[in-house]
Amino acid sequence: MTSGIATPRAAGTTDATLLESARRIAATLPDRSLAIETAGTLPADLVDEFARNDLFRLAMPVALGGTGAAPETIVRIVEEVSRGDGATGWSLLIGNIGNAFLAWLDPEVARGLLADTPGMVVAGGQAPLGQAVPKPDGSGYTLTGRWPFGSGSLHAPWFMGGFIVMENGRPRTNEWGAPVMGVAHFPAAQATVDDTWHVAGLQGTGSHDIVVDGIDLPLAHTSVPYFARAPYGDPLYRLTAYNLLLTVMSGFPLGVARRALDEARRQLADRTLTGSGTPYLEDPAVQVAFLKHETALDAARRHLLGTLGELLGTLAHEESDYAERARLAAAIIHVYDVGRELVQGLFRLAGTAAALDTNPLQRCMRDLVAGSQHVAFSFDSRKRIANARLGLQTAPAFFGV
Amino acid sequence: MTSGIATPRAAGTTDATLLESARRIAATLPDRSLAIETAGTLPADLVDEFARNDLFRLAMPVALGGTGAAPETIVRIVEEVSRGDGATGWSLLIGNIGNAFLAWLDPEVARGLLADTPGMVVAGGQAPLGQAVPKPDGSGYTLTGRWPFGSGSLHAPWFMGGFIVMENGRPRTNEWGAPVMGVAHFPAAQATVDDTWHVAGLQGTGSHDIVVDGIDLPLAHTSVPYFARAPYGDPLYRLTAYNLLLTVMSGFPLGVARRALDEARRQLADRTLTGSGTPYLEDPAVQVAFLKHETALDAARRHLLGTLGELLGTLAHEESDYAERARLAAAIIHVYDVGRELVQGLFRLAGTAAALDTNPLQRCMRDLVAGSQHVAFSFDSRKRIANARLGLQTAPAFFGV
Amino acid sequence: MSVTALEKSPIEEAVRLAATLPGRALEVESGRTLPADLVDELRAAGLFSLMTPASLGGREADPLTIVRVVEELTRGDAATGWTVMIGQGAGYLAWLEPDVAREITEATPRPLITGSMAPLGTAVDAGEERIRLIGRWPYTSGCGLSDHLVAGYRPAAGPPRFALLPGAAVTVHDTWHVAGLRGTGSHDIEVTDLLLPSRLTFDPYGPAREDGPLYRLPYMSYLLVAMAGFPLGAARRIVDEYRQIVLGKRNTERTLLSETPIVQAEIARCEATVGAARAFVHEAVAQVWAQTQDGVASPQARALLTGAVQHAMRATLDVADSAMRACGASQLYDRAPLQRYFRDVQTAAQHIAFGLEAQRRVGSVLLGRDVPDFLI
Amino acid sequence: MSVTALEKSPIEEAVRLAATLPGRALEVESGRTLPADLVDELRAAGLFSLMTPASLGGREADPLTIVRVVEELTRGDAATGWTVMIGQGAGYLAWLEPDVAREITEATPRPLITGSMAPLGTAVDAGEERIRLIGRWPYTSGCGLSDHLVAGYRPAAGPPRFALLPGAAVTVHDTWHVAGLRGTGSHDIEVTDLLLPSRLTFDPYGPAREDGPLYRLPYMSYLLVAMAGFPLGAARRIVDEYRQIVLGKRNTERTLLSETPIVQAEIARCEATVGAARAFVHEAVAQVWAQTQDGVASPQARALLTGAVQHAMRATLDVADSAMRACGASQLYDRAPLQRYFRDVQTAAQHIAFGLEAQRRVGSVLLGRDVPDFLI
Repeated sequence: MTSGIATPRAAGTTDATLLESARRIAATLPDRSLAIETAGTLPADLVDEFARNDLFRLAMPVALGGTGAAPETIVRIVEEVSRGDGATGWSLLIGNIGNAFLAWLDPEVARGLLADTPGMVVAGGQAPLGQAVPKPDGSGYTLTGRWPFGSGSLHAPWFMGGFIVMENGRPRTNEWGAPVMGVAHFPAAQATVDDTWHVAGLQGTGSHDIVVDGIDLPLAHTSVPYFARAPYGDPLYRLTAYNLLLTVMSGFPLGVARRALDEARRQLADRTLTGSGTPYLEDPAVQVAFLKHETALDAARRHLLGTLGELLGTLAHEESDYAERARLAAAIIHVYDVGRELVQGLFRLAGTAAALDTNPLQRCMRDLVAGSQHVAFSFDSRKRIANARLGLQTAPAFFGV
Repeated sequence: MTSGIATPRAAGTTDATLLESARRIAATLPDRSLAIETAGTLPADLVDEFARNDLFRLAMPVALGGTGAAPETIVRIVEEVSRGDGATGWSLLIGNIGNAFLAWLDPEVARGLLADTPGMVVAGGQAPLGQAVPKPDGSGYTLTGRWPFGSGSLHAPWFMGGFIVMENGRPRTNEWGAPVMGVAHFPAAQATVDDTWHVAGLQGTGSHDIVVDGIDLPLAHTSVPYFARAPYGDPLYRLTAYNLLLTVMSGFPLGVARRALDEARRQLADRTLTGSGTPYLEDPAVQVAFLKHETALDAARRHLLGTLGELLGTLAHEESDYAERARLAAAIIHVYDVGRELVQGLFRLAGTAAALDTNPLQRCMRDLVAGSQHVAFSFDSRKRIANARLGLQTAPAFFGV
Repeated sequence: MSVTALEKSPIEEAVRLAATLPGRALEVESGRTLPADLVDELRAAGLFSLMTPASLGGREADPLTIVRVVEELTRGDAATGWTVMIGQGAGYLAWLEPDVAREITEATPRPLITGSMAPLGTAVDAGEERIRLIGRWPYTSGCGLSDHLVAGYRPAAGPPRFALLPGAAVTVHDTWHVAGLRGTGSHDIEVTDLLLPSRLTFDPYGPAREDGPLYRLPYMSYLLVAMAGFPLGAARRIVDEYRQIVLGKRNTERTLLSETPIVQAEIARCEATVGAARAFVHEAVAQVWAQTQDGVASPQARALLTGAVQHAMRATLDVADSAMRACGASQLYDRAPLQRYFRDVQTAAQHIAFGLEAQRRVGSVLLGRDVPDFLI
Repeated sequence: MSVTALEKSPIEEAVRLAATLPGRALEVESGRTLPADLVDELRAAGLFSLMTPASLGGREADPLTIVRVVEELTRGDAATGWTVMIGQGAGYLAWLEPDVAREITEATPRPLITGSMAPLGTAVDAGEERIRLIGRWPYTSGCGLSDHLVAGYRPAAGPPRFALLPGAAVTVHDTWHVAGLRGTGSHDIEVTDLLLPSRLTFDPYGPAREDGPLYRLPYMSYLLVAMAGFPLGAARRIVDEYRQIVLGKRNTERTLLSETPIVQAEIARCEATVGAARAFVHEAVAQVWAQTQDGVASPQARALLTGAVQHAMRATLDVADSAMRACGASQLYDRAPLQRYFRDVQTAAQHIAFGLEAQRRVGSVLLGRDVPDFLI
C-alpha cells in the first residue's frame, strides 16, 4: 500500500495506459472472485496494484495528483474491472469517489493530506450521520458518528463521514431552517471499523460500519460538497458532486451486466434442453431474451457515454440548468435498472446450476442487485432527478444534480 | 400528385432543406389528425406536398432521382412527421420504402418507370402472397394475389407485391427445395383496392388489401430483393433490404413516443389529483414514470442512430457479418418496444380524459401499438435476428439482416 | 312495458344472452350504444335489476351472482357488460323512502337507471321541499337508454348527495368518440336549472332504507361488487381468443403459433394470471359478503376487495398485451374481437376506480393508515 | 426413536413450529442444514410423514393440508419449508410392496426420506433379485438428515425406476455452496456399486400399492402438491417483512416509506398479487383433489395445478423484487430476513419445476396438445 506514489507521477499517465492496466488486472479477477468474496474485502495485493497503477487517482483533480483521465475513460476502467469481478469494481469506484471528495477541502489542506499519506484512499460516505459539536475556540469540532456501507474500510488510511453541526444538543440550522451539514475527513487510526458487512452481494468490498466517538475534527478537515462545485478546472469537476459520484459509479453495472452476458452465453451454449436435447442458446425464448437484454444494455451504455460527453461539452463553455444536468443522472439510473433486469433475467434462464456460488452468473446477480440498492437509485432520488428533468426544480437540492 | 418532379431535382436538395420541409409540414398535422383518421388515408394535399418537397424520394438511390439524404436524416424526417401525426408519418415511411424497392429492378427499367410516372409512390408489400404463373414464351408471368396492409393504396400510382412462382399448380422450388419467390411491380390501374382497412390504429394510412387477378407481369417488372443488395453505392444501399426497410421504419416510434411525452407533460401539468389537489406532474409516481420512459426513449434513440452510423461506416470499406448487421435490426426492434411501453404507460397515467378520440395521447397509443404489430417485430423475426446476433446464422435467411 | 315474472336465475339468463353477444359486437360498437332489442332482452331478464331491492321487483342478487352475471356478459361483449354494470343504478332506489321508490317502480317496473357519481352538480334550495339543480357530468355510460339517472351534486350545505333525475329532464351531449368501449354511449349529460323534489335526493354514503345485506355494503364496496365481473369476463374472453388464434395461425416459418415455445409459455402464464385474478376476486367478494351478514365488512376486507378488482384489471391489461404481441398484424382489424377487447380494456382501465389514488388508498388501508370510510 | 401418537393436526403443528423458525433462521443458514433438534421436532410432529400412508403410521394428509403445512413452515423459514417439502419421500413407500414398506417403518418409524428424482443412476441386474447401482445425484436437499433416500435410475432395460437407498450406503459430497436456501444442505449424493434388493425399487409412474386417493395423484401432480405451499409461504413472509419495514423506515426526506404514494401502491399491488396466487393454488389443488376422488384428475386440471404453482413462484419473485427495490440498502445484510428470502426464492425458482420446458408443457396441455402423461 505504501508503494511510493508520494510524488504524483499520475499526470504523465495516458488514458490508454490506465485502461490497459485495468484490463490486465481485470483478467486476473475471475479466478479470484470466490476468494475475494470469502475474504470479505479487497486483497492487499490488489489495493497495491491499483495504487501502483494510479487507478485510485482517476477522479481526483490533476492539481492534487489525479491522472487527468477523461471521464469516459473512468467509466470504462470501472466497467472493465467490474467485468472481471463485481466487488473489486465496486471497491475501485468507491476508492475513487472517496479520493475525489478531497477536492472539496481547501486545496492546500488536501495537498498536505496527500503528501503525508502516500497510498491515499478515502473510504466512507456523505450521508450526515455524524454529530459535530463546535469547539469553543472555533478551531473545529468534536465528532461522533457511525457510517454504514464503508466500502474499503479495511484498506483506506483516511475516512470521511457526513455530519450535522450540533448546538445545545440540537442541530444548528441555516437561514432556511435546514440543518447545517458538512463532510468530515479523519484518519482511519482515529476510528473503529465495526464488522457488520455480512451480506449476499458485494461481499468482497469490506463495507463495514465506520465509527468515531468524540474525536477532534479540525475545521480544515471539513468540507461542504453538497451544493458548490470544487474549485478545479478538470472536466469531471464541471459536474456537481452528485453527478460526479454517479459517473464514477456508472461503469459498475455495465461491467457486471456484460460479464453476465458473457457467462450466460457460454453456459447456455453448453447446456441442453432435457426434452429436445438442443442447446439452450438455440431455443427461441432464450434467444429473444438474449437479444432484448443485450440491446437494452448496449443502448443504456451508449446513452450514458453520449450524455456524459454532451454535458461535459456544454459545461466547458456555459452553465447548464437542472433539467439538462438531470439527464446524466437519469442515464446512470437507467444503466443500473437495465443491468439489474439483465442479471436477474439471465440468472433465471440458467437454471439450477446457477444456484451454486461457483457460478459467476449467480454472483453477478447478487452483486448488481446489491449495488442497485444504493440510495442513489431509491424512489426519492428518482423523484428528485425527475423534478429537475421536468423543470420543476428551482433551487439547489441536497445532493441534487 | 403530378407536381412536376419528372425531372429529378432531388439531388440538389440538402438534408437541412428536407428536414426543414418535414418540420414545416409536421407543424400543421396535429390539427388535422382527427380528419386524417376519419378520411382513412393520407389527404391528397399532403401527398402532393410530400412529393413537391421530395419527401417520397428520401430512400431511393440518387441515380434514380433520390435525394441522397443521409440515412440519419431519413430517420429524423420520419420522426418529425410522426411526431406531428402518427398515421402521416407511417404513410410517409411506407411510401419511401415502396420507392426504395425500385432499386432492385433493372436500373433502366426503374428509370423508365420513374420517367413515365411523375409522382411515383409505390405501395404494397414483399410478403409472397401472390402466385405468378410463367408464360410459355418466357416473357413474364400471369399474376394473381391479394396483399393486405397496402398503406398508401389510395394514392400510389404503382403497387408491388411478393409472389411465388407456380409450376403445374405447385410452387416451383430452387436448388435447396425452397419456393422460388420475387416481388412484382404493377400499375395501380391494373389492381383493385379492397376496402378492408377498418382498424383502431394507423387508421389514416389507407392500408387496404391490394388485389390482382390474372394480370400480365413482364419479367422486367419483377425483382428478387431478399438476399442480394441493390447495385447502388448510396450509403443506405450498403444495407440489406431488411435493414434498409427497418431503418426507414425506425423514425416512426421515435416521433410518436416523443409526441406522447409532449402531450402527457402538458396534460399532466394541467390535471390535478382529486385528493390532494396537486398537479399530476408533481406526483412522485408520475414523475418517476416520466423519468423512466423519457430516459429509455432517449437511450433507444441514441443507440439506434449510433448503431446505424457505425454499421454504415464499417460497410463503407468492408463487408460485415450477420452478427454485426443484426445489431441494427436489434436496435430498431428496441425502439419499437420502448416506444410501445412508453405510450401505453403514459396513456394509463392520463386517466379517463385520455379515452376520448380528441386526446392525442390516445391516438399515440393506438398508432404505435398498431405499428409494432408489424411482422418485423414478431417473435420469429426476433428469433431470426437473435440467431444472427449470437453467431448461429451461417447462411442468408429470407429477409434476414 | 309489461313485466313478466323472473323464472330463470340471473346467471342462466346472462349465459343465455352472452351467447348472442359476440355476433352483435360490431353492431353494438357501430351503433355506439346497445341496440334497443338487446336492452329489452336484458331488462326482461332482470339483468338491469340485479341490485334493485326485491321489495321493488328487483333481483336483489348476492354479490357473487352479480359478479358472475357481469363476467358472463362481458365475456360476450365488453360494451354490453360495462353498460349492464353501470346500469345497476336502480339499486339506489334502496336509499329512497320506500313509498317514493315504489312510485318509481310502479311507473316503470324494473327501471333502467345509470348515472354519474362525481359530485359535479350544484343545487340550491328551491323551497317547498325542492331543489334547483344545475350540472354536467361526463362519461355517463348508457345515459341514452335510461329511464332515470343518478347524479352526484353538492347541496348548498353539507356533503355531496345524489339526485335521481328523470331521463326526460336530461340533455345528452354526444361526446363519446373513443377508441374503446365505443358501444357504451358514455356521453356527457346535463341539466340546467332542473326543479326536483327533495325526496328524489339521498345520501349514498349513509344507511339505505332497505335492510337487505346488499345495502349494508359501504359505498365503495357496493360499486366494486358491480365492477368486479368486468375485468374477469374481459380477461377470460381475451385468453379464449388468444387460444383460438394461436391454434390456427402460422408464423413466417409456417409453424402454428401454438407449437412455438414462446407462445406455449405465454398461454400458460396468461391462463394462470387470469385464473388467479378470478379466484382472488371471488375470495375477496365472498369474504366481504360473509362479514356483511352480521354487520359491516371491515376496512381491511373491503380494501382487499378493491385491491382484487384492481389486480384483475392489471391482469386483464397484461393478457391483452401478451395476446396482441403474439398474434401480430392480423389482429389490427376492427373485425378481430381481440383487437376490440384490447381497446375496450385499455379504456376501461382509465376509470377512476383503477387510478393512482384509488390504488394508493388500498395500500394505505392495508398499512393500517386512516382513510375516510366512504373511500374504502 | 420412540414414536408417540400424533394428537394435533399437521396444520396446528406447523403453525406451532413455524413460530419458532424466524428466530432460528440464521442458525439454519449458517449450519447449512436443519439443526438436529428441529428435525426431531418436525419428525415427532409427523411433518415429515405428511404423505406417508396411514397404514404405515403416516399422516396421509389431504393435499390442501399438505399445502398449508409447507406454506406455514416456509413462512417461518424458507430453508425449513423446503427441506420438509423435499423430505416427504416416505410417501413413496406407498409404491413398495406392503410388507417391504412395513419392514422399513418397523425399523425406523416415520422415516425421514428425501431424494433426487432425476434418473442419474444406472443399474445392472445382479441376480438373486438384486440390482447393482451406481450414480451421483446433485441438489439432494436434506440428504444428510435422511434415513433413506429415493433416487432415480435407469435399469438395464425399460423406463427409469426409483430405488430406495439406505442412508448409510450413500456418500454425501459437500457441494451446496450457494446464495439461497443455504440451510437445505442440498448436496450431491453418490453410490458406487451398491447391491440393492429389487424389492426396494419401484416404478413411480405406475400405480401405487396403497389405494388412498393421495396415491392416485399422477407423478407430477403428487410432486406439485408438495411444492405448492413453498412459494405461498415465502411470498406471504416477504410481504409481511415489506410491510414492517415500510412502517418503520424513512426516506432521505424523513418521510415514512408507508406514507409515500409509490410504496402504498406497491403494497396494494403486492398484497393482491400474493392473495391471487394463493387463491388460485388452493382452487387448483381442490379441483385436482375433487377429480381424484373418483379416479384420476384430467390433464387440464393437472396442468392448471402446475400452472398455478409456477404462477405463484413468479408472483413471489415479483414481490421480493418490489420489496427489495423499495426498502433500500438497509436490506443488504444477512440479518435482514427480507434479504434472505430474496436469495431463497431466487434459488428456489431455479428448480426445474419452474423452468422453460415445464412452463411450456403447461401451455401445451392447455392448448390441447399431446404431452406424455407422466410429465403432466
